[in-house]
Amino acid sequence: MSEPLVSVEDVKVHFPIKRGVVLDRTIGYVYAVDGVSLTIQRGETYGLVGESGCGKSTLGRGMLRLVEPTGGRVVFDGTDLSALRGENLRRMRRRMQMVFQDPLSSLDPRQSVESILVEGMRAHELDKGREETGKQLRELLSAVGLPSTALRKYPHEFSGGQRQRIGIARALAVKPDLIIADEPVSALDVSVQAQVVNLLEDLQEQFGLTYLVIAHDLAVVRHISDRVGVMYLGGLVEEAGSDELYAEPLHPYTKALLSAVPVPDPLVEDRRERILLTGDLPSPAAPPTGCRFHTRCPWRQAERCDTERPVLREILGGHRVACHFAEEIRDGKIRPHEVEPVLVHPDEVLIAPDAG
Amino acid sequence: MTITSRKARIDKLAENGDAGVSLVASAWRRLRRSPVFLVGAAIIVAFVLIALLSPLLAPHDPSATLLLDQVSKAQNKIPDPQPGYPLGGDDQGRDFLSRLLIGSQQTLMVGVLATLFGLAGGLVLGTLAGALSGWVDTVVMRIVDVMLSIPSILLAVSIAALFVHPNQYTVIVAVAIVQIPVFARLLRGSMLAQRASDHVLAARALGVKPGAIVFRHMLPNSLSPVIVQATIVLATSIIDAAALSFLGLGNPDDSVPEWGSMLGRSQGLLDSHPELSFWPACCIIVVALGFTLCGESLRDALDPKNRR
Amino acid sequence: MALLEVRDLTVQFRRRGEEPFTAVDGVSFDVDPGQTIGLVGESGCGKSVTSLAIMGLLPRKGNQVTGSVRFEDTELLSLSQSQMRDRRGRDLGMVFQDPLSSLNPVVSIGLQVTEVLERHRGMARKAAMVEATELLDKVGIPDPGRRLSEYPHQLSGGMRQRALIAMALACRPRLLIADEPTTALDVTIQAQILALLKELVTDTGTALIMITHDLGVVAGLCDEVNVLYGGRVVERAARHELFAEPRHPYTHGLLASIPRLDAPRGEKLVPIKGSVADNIPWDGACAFAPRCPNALDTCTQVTPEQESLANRLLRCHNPVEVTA
Amino acid sequence: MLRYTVRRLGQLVLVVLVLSLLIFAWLHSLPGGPVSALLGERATPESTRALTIQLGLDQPIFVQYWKFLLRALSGDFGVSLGVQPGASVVDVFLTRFPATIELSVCAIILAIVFGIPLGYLAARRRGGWFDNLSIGASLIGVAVPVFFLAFLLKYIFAVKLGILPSLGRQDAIDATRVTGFFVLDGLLTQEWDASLNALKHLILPSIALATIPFAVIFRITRAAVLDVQDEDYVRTAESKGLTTRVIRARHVLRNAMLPVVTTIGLQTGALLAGAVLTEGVFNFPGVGDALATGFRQHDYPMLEMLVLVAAIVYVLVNLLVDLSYALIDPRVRAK
Amino acid sequence: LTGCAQSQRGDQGGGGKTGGTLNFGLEGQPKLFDPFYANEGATFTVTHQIFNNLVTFKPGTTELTGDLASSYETAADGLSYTFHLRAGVKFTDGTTFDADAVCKNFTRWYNQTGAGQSEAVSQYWVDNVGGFADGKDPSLYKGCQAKDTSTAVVSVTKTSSQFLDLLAEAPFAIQSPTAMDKGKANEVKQQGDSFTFPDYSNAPVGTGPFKLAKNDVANKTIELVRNEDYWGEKAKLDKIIFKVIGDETVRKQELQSGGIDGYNLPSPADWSALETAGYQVLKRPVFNVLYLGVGQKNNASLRDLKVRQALAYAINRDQLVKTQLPAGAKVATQFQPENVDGYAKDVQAYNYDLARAKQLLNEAGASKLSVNFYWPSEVTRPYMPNPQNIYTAIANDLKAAGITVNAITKPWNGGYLTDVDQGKADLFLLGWTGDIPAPANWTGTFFASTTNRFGIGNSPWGQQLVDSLKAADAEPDTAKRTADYQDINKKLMSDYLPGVPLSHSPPAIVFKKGITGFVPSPMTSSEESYASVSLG
Ligand SMILES: Nc1ncnc2c1ncn2[C@@H]1O[C@H](COP(=O)(O)OP(=O)(O)OP(=O)(O)O)[C@@H](O)[C@H]1O
Ligand SMILES: Nc1ncnc2c1ncn2[C@@H]1O[C@H](COP(=O)(O)OP(=O)(O)OP(=O)(O)O)[C@@H](O)[C@H]1O
Ligand SMILES: [Mg+2]
Ligand SMILES: [Mg+2]
Ligand code: NI
Repeated sequence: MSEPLVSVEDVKVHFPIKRGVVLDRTIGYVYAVDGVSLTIQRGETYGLVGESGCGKSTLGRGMLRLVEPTGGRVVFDGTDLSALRGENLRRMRRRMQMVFQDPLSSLDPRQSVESILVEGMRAHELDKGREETGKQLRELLSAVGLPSTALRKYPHEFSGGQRQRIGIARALAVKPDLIIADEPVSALDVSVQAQVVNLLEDLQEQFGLTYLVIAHDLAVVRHISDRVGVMYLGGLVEEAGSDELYAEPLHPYTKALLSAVPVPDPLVEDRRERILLTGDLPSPAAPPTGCRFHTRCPWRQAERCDTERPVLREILGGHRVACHFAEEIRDGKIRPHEVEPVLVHPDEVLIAPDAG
Repeated sequence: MTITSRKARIDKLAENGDAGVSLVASAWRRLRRSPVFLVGAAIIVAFVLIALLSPLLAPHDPSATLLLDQVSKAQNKIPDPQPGYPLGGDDQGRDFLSRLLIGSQQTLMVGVLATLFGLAGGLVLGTLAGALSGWVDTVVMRIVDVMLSIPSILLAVSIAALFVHPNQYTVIVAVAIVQIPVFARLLRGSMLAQRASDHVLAARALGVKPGAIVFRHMLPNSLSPVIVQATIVLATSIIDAAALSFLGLGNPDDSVPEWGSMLGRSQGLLDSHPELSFWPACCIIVVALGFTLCGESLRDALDPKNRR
Repeated sequence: MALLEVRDLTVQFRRRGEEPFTAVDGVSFDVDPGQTIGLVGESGCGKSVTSLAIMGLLPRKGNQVTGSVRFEDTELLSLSQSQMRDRRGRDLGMVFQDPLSSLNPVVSIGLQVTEVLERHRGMARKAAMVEATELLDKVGIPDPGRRLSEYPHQLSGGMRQRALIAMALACRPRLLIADEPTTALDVTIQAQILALLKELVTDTGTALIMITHDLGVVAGLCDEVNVLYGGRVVERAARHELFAEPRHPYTHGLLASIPRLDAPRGEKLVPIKGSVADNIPWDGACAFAPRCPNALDTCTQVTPEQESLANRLLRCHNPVEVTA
Repeated sequence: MLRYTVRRLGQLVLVVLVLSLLIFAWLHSLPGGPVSALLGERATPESTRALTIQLGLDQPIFVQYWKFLLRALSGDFGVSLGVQPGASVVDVFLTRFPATIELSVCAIILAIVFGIPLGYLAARRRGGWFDNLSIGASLIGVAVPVFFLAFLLKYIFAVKLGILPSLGRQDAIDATRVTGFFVLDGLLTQEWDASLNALKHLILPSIALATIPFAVIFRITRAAVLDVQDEDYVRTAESKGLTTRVIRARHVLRNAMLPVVTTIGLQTGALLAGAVLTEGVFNFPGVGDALATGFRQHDYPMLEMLVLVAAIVYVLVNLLVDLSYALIDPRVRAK
Repeated sequence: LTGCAQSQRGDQGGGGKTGGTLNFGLEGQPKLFDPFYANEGATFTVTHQIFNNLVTFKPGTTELTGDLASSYETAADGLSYTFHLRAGVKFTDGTTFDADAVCKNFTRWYNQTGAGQSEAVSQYWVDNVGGFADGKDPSLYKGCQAKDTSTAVVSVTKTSSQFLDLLAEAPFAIQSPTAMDKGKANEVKQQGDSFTFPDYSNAPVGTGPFKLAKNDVANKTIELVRNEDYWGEKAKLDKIIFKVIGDETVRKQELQSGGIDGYNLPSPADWSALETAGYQVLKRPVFNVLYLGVGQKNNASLRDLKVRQALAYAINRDQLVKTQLPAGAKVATQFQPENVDGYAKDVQAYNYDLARAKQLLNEAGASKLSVNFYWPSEVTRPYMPNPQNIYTAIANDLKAAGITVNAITKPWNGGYLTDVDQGKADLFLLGWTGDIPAPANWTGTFFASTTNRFGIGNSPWGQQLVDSLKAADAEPDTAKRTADYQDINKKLMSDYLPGVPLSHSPPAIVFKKGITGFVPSPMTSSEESYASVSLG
């Protein structure tokens, strides 16, 4: 352990916004991921949380080069992924897999489970003869807790939890090192959610996998992750071991997020002091200047927060935070205050000030 | 800005179909219970059977002027129904029933070939645009836009008029070309939707080769709106071909009978010999109705809204 | 006397060529003024159908509603369509799950709010506009005057939900039904909306039926919680009792399968086996039996009746023992 | 909005240029053409050759196109060869365009006036006999070739029953021409019977022309109303206890109209094409007839102009629809 | 036809009440109303009501008679013609008609310049008279001299059998010189691929029984009103409204629905139905010919007379005429009808004889003959009411004789005429409606040059035929000329056989019951007057 498997260095993914009279011009960018750096150790589970639209999925995809990062580097097991092209990249893909949120739409409706699973093996020449493959498939299915009769069926014949298992099996089929699970349980009923979470944990043990789990449900993330990164508007605002994060959130946003998660226990709920954020997530096409969070931050301080973008800095061992005043807030030197909500128009794509 | 034109409608169809494929079986189950579909399918099956078997069914050679001696322009006489000729003859003394029966072949051919050509062209262009994107996409779609900016019948008429040697194939080509941009746009729309879909992303993540992704994942899943459109095109191409004949741009040689031209040519005799127009018109209407019914019910069946 | 008395509410869907399907099966509960009642359960257990049945909003064809829904002295189920219209929006308000699709995209927010005022309070357009501005302000929409002339797509998700709530509350209904009002929203926004609802309920004394699948939401908000499974209430208790000692294996299982932020890490979750799709019809069995860890033979032979225990109602042959 | 309009107009210029080149090249590579149109069957090889040289038709095609383009830019599209030989193509177009506009407007009005209410009723009575009947009728309406229907209508109402005129735009009555729109002219000059007469002449052709747009509008309306009826916001409106009238008008119909408006635009554009099939049957002197005749007689200058104009009109109509769409749909308006 | 012929204009037609409007279905939109620049029937139908010629044909016949010239004579050498003009005639613009006016018309024709010289513009002049004053091409016309106000002498450069007849043709109608000057009648311009005409062409001034009142292009109607100052018997109708209806079926339906009172060229298929329904179908005497042209340019086998004869024997013309052609149609024995000078009675006949045809083919070593067969789509001509049906019938006959037939069909103006003119066709369907009863207008036109459609230059007799036609045309002695033409016709059928004459079909015109006074002319509508027509 503690040998990095992946390291992400200042990755940026900007989606161009195009518009034009006859030919399209780029008039601005959606700053979906805007300078994220993190490392994932071999064998650990790294959790990524944040509100909808903050760029979690895009980061995950950028890491696998499923979207082309605009900047930065992703180093996987010593190889710089951004330098890979064509066949080399394709071969590399075997080692890093993805599990998706929507279990149905991520499975090709026209393919049987068998061909879904075999496809990846074939792409990487892992299918060695009929029998061998058959055996592998059965092992795979039993690993994810599906009967071997499932092979001949089609995705729509399964329940949501079972579909998610198929998705996981597909990722496992190529014997990857890293699995990026993008909201693997969000679409599932609570009871089934637990089954899948347990399955992921079991598989990690069994195959020695490394996970990047993306979710917006803090409780789930905290439950399965060793380390958690909190994203806000394209950037990582805090990163810490899962227990530390809960015990002592340093970033105002994390604090608010944690306090907003309802807990199924009236005793806790009644006693709880909430930090209610006002307003909505700003548009990633026109992110606020300075600290991205300053428009909603109850601890915001004049000038600095509005103008200077805080970098992620290590405060305690392994606890990194991107806030100018993290220590002051922790120590109670700065008190929270009222925040006037800023209106956010969701569909309006504004031209970012720095886009020219 | 939503572009709410024919293009947009095509795109919309593409979206709908995207989600519709997954339950082909259940769509089929719904189809089988739909009376609309059954009527349509029955018509089509009957029509295809007639077309295939017509050489056996037709009592006479459709181009032989067997009853020519009963024809007289001067007295406006055409052969009446008589033993062996249940529907009588046409204005050249050819057996009308045989012409109607054999005419189904040509009509089927027009419908099927025009649709196939249109489909093939659309598939090629749409796949190119949808799979390659970038400048290929831009170029292809600009061409498609130009074609779509002329009303379809007009385009068909223009194309048909441009052939030096009009014959049955030029009609097919004219009707088919008009369909190409429709199919292309439709397919590109679905392909783009597929490209963005999670299962294609998953395949890419698995390292499946790009060709395999296009042909195994994107294309098959993009086809259902195209198939619906194809059924409807079958109907419209038959009607369009008839319209071309009517405008005098069809196959001028009627030794090979075809309903559209039979109808077009007999309009002048409508009051003295209405049956000469009536039968081909009926045939066209019924067959077009058959395809339309099938297409409509197929569209309904594949509509994700109707899925439970 | 209760504000709303639901007795034996049963909703059956009938489709041509298909078996009739009972989505809600003899649900009974009371709501008192100012009280907040929770209906929880997994997807498909009949929460929405129950609420729609109370509001008289089920599709006109293809279903059969029996039982009784008394609102004060009126039997809602026997009201005519037009009588029901007079009630809805005035006495009964409702908030739906998806704020975007629940707002008419081509009608301005202002008109969508004022139309209720015009309808039920007979206000003129001008006066209604003034009132609407206040309403929007009350639900926490900044710069409400300007919002009135805007359209739903111009608002963010949270703002839309606030607008919906404003509409539901426009005529100060005595009962508000909120059907998963926060499911489509982010946690931070969810917290805002829940706080808003709580505040409104306490301020106006409106009774609230809160429908959700999130036990956490219920834990902080409801006075009494009904747990639904397969269209029936399987357990009902005041929230402290329910969370402290869940008796029904289903409730128990739900609680055990949710990862908790405040629980120590490293503990495995205990999922309920199978999924909702595995439930069986209630007649002659317990619908939960196939998934139940406590299942006995009787569970598949006898329909469990609703029992009234000291502090709760329970529908189970073999409830979970109270620990400690 | 403006930006969008400019963009579409820019595209239109492109379309028209490409189209003009295509049409020109294609038409001019065909045999026959002006020479045989002008000389007719009396032509001799010698006279043909002479005329070809005189008209400059022996020059390379791009030279001819360039000349055509220059002339076209100055508004001169040449002289008709077959439709109305000897008359300037632009003049022919200008006398005939009002006819087609009148006809199309009538047809689309018919289609709308019947299509939308019937579609709405059918949706409300979904599955009932009225619904099934009208769906059946609309399906058949689409399957009947337009020209055949036109023929049938004329045969029944004009020839057999004699209650409506069978052809033309107006009887040869004394009518003052102001705008070229006969119905309008009658109103402007207060020659009521001229208007009435012109209207009567419009009835049959516009019914024939209206069938397909009617069927389409009907079905789209029906589908849209059905869709919208199940939308969440209609349920919201219900939950607010609004009156049925308000719900139908404000929440159901207004939303259902969005796709219908698009359809109306598309169909109006397509009417031009439909006119090619009906005008001939009714000897209606519009551009559709000119097109059909032009094709039959290879009246190249006429065709070049008409096809271009058709494309332009079609694109403009669609643009107009998009803009009107934006008027109804705030989501579009915003951008 | 030499010597003096007294005109008896306006004494036929008998009774019939005066007044009223005739609605008439015209088959095409007149291009313009200046007949000199026109070349098709629809225009002439109208202009013939507005203008008079110096001479004309007696109604219903091919016999020449005076019109604006009350009498005329031809000089003995055939090189000049003297016209004695009617006195007291005025153009409708008030200009007096006199010899000067006549000569001004001739001068105008002869002095065309620029675009006016194009064959596409002054087709009748170029085809029949030849060149213009600038002398680039030889011209038949030499000059016109106004001897006194009522005598005009027109001289020609060589004798011509058809010159007088020509002057009776619609294009050579006498128009008002003042009006032509005022309207700049000669300013024809080339514009793009075609020609435009001056304003005068829409405001013609003649001496005829009617005047042009309105040409409503937008409504496709043309209105003529009676010329109240007409020099002869005044027209009975107040007004004629020509409705332009291109489609034959549409014309018929308009008649049936009462929108028009009559129309030109009803489809032969409708004749009997129309008659049964109570309409008058007036058949014109035959004045056309339909033939199967044989092109010798491409296909060497067709240069063999035996092969061409085999074709003639193989075609069952009797059946063709009986089944496909209108009532009154006749099998053609030669390239001209009976009522044209030079008709030969005893030409070689080719009665249907399949065996003979096969035998001839064998003898010629062409038993595997394969030909391309052109037929025009989308057109009907008076001599060819339905090209497709006629093609089908003939092709079936030829196939029966063992000939391989490859059908090629093209639109009339979209390649058919061009291809046929260029000699690409082995077999083609074509015909002719005569302008005048002079044989030079018939065989003289068909075979005027060796490079024509038939490609007769490929046979040794080609030049011979051309020369003999020229000689016959230039023969001043009428009897000798007739004999010459008869001889040519015989040779054409026995020795040359450049094509197979198929049929003569009478075109018809239809009127509502009760309309009287219309006299159909063999030369069809361009020689028919509506002055005597009455609504009954
Ligand atoms: N292909 C794309 N083109 C343009 N913008 C995109 C694209 N994909 C994502 N975005 C934008 O980038 C931002 C981040 O998106 P992303 O999907 O990564 O968010 P997320 O954190 O995964 O949200 P969620 O929880 O809803 O899945 C969003 O504003 C989104 O609209
Ligand atoms: N209109 C209807 N026709 C037929 N069945 C219906 C209809 N509406 C709901 N149902 C069925 O009734 C059952 C209960 O549905 P309901 O919408 O009440 O579930 P829910 O508890 O609200 O679930 P969710 O959490 O997914 O909203 C489901 O199985 C559903 O399929
Ligand atoms: Mg995401
Ligand atoms: Mg629900
Ligand atoms: Ni816009």
